Amino acid sequence: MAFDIGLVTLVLGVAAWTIGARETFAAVVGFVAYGLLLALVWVRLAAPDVAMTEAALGSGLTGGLLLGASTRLARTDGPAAIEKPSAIIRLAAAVLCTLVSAGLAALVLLMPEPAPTLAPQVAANMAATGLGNPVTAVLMAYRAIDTLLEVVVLLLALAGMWSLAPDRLWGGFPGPRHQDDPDSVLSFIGQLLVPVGILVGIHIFWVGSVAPGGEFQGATILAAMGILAMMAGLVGAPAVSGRWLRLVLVVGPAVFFTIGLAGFAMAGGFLAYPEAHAKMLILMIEIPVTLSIAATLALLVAGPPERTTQR
Amino acid sequence: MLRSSERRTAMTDFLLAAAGFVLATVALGLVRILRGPDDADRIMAAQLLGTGGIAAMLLLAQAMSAPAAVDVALILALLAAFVTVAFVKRVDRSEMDGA
Amino acid sequence: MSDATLYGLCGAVLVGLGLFGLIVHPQPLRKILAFNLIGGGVFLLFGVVARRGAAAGLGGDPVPQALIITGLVVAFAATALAVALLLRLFQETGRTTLRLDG
Amino acid sequence: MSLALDVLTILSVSTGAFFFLAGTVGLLRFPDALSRLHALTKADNLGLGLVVLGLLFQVEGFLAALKLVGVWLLALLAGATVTQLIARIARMRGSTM
Amino acid sequence: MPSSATAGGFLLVLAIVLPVAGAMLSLALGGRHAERVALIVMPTGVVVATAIAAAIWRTHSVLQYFVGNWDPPLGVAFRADGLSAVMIVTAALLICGIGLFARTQFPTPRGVEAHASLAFWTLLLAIWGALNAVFISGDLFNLYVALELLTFAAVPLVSLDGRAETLAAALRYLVFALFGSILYLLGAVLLYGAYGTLDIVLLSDRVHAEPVAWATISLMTAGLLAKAALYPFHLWLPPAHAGAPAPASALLSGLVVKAPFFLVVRLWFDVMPRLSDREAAQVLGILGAAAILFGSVVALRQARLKLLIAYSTVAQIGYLFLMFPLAIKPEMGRSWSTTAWTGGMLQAISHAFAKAAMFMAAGLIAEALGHDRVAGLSGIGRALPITVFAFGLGGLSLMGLPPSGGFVAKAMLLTAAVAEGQWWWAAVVLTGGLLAGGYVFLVLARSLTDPSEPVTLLSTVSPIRQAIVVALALCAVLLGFVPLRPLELLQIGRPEMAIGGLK
Repeated sequence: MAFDIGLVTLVLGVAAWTIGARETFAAVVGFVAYGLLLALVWVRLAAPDVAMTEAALGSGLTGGLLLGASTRLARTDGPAAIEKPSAIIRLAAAVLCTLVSAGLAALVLLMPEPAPTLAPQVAANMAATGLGNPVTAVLMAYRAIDTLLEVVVLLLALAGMWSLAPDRLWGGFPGPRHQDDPDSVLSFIGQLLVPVGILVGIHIFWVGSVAPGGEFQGATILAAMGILAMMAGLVGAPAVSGRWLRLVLVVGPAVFFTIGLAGFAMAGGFLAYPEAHAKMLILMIEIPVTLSIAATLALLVAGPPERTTQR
Repeated sequence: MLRSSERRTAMTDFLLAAAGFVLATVALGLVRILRGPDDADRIMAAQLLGTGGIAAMLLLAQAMSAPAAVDVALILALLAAFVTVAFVKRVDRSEMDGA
Repeated sequence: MSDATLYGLCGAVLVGLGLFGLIVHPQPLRKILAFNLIGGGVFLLFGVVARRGAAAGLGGDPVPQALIITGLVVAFAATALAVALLLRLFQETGRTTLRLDG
Repeated sequence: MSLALDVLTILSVSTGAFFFLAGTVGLLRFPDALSRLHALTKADNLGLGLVVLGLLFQVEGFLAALKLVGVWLLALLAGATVTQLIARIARMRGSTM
Repeated sequence: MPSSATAGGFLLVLAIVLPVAGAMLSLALGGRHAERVALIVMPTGVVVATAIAAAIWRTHSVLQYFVGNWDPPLGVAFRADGLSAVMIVTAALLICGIGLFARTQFPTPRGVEAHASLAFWTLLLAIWGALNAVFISGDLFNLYVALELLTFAAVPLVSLDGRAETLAAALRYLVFALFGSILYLLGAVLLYGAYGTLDIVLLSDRVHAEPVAWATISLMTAGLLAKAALYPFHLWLPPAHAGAPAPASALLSGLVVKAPFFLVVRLWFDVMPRLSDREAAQVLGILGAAAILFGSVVALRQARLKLLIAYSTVAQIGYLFLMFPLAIKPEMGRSWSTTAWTGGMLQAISHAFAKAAMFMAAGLIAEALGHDRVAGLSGIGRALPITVFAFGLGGLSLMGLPPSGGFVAKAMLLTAAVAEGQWWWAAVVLTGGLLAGGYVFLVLARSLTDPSEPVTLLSTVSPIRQAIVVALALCAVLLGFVPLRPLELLQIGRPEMAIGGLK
């Protein structure tokens, strides 16, 4: 309990700082720390799958994305460029937000006892999915439609982001140019870290069917390694009009849709799996989906196309 | 002589306390990020926070007998490196702009 | 008070803090940060719901846990799209605030 | 036997935690960036290393131990990046630091 | 509500899978294929939509499908009642119209891939899939994912031309939409915490009047209102809808804002019918009234045609929310409540057609003139008579003049208001109609005046595109001629309302 109180204090402190910091950059650093602490909270709440997602995506990849953005916006960060709302508005906002927090806190204290839960139903139906990790069972079997739509959401966000590029840059390469100095520290670190990271990513994905982990966590790590390789100048960002790239992006949802529709024939329903082959079919979906998510996440961090030449 | 089960709880408490202590110290270091004065200090503080978080996560994994938390620590270590490189890029750029 | 309740209260405060940031910060990047902060609070509340639902030998109700993972991924996509829009706007105009008369 | 291991764990983890404290104090108190860097690397490498060492006495199984060491090595690598980077900044700025 | 999957439930799966898979395919194939994929998906989608409506009409019951054969609360259910069917058909028809209209605007040149056209066709299909998901999903979290899909597809449409103003408008739209989503999600979280399910039907049994339910409905409604741009959350709408290319504006104003409105209806009438009381509904009504008056007055003062139409959307969204204080009235007879409810939904549909037609007409005018200043419209009535005629037909529905769907809708709201003794809403409806008459007349009068110098058109306007605009405007008008019997379709699946109220 003492540990939890300490952790909560830290989380709140870092959150307050993220909101209150004068410089955007300091706020972003605060946000990364916030994600790190939340990962600890998730472990305390017996949700290691969420902890992994928070560490990889909520803190890591989002942190990298926001750091990049704050760098590019840094030159306008001067106080002159910003008009703050008046004291009255700030006070009103503070009162409103305190009320919201107080209301939510009251609702937390009023939560019913015993808490309603679907855990027994999840556990009772696990055998039909052939999986050992209940969270993966929810994501890939009971509520597979959420996951399918979510993969589509990611891709659509990417398509939307690409559409921001002006026409002359269309088909070009995303993100700023990174010099590839083969002797630099970065390049060395990249060469060392990227292979290790890819192995870790595959490991996290692979254990997901029986233990905490899974496609989103694994894919996020793979995406981070992809971005790292780009930042270190080891590989260039792919052109957004590349046929292969498009194929990689779409293969996941395509297989998901295909196996989902095949469920009509195999098990009498969309996204239904015959019990004997459930695990294999889920794996057949997960592998391409992980690939597609990894590519999509990496490109979401890289941004819209900004240049027409690789060099 | 403590009985085995009592010793386990004592060990759990110790590991939790150690995790809390490490977290609290490195969080203190965050003040450096606010004060600066330059990006080098900020990177150092962030780095310290990352390592401290990893240490706390490992201690938590043992204290709660949650082996999956070690995997979380592994992810944290990897992503800390990733974020650090993003930092490096930032500093690289502002250095070049300054020059 | 149980641990879960403690984290639930933390989530409630986080939502309020983030909401405050969303309202008072004029810069979009700070708004994006605040949005992510609220997201963290909301997911934390959901995590508390999951933790309270521990049963059948599971440490928490896996349904909310899975939904949190989905939510985190969606929030990331939202952040990435918002950042891209902001950077494009900055490229075009050189300004980073979002005035309503714009 | 396991009591001895527990004692080793406590010793090792406590020392590790102390190094974290030392690192933070150094970061906050030392006057110039280079000595702060020095404090940081010590805390980083040794603090986490000692914590990992202490935990090694507790874990069962070779793979679990390997993973712990792997985490430490990864963190070391990230630390090395930072050190290199800060050294580079120092080079660029000459003696102003 | 049936307790298991119904025959024909697979149609619901197709309604989502078809457009979404189409969007993926156009993204993958790229180039000229994007448009082709859309042109194949569009008629197929209309067939699916019609089949859904027919199945519901024939069996007079709700279509239901359990995805993966997992029953709620563990799994996700798709359900389509009469309301869903009407919305699905509306969406299908409008998207086809908009798609055909957009062919000349987003052509796909040989060889090089044009980013705007690839994005448009992909996003169009994605929006369609997201809308269908919103209309049929029976699970509040699944609906959250669908809403996000809708947002991510809709926002980039605003800034397809990449100008700074539209980028700013898109960013503001995104910020509002995300704010709305997070409030909605918070509500869903609290509901699950209290009742252990997110399924709409199961929730409607379990929810009862207690603090958590009150908090939830307030949070979710507030979030959805931000997305639906109801006054005072309307700030993002005019620049976004006016800045987008004409077909995109039609899509956004006609359909996209209807999705959050549809969910508010679901929430108040289906998820928590026991909770929605008249006092709370009055708040929605007051916001709606404010939107009508504010939006119309501001529209009157706009110098640019597209902004005028966008502010008119702000006003017309207000009408949708007038149905809440009129339809939620448990203590008195059901009949007037049904009238108000039907009127509100009919307003949603007829506005969708009318507004899409008006935005596209404005697009044609702007293309021909090179600008859309209201003051510079003189003589356009003679140069583009069909386009201006279509604009006028759409305006008829906005004003609520017969014969038009808007007339029937507003007449129903009016009748219910008078019959229930809530005459103040009737006054708002009438004032709004007058103001709408003002801004529509402003445009028509200007375009029918003789210009000081002859109008020179920058480009010829394709007769096919004009025909599409007229067809959509005629749909809005024809809704006024539909005998009321088919409107019973709207009532299928809501046992609490008597059909007798329609007269």
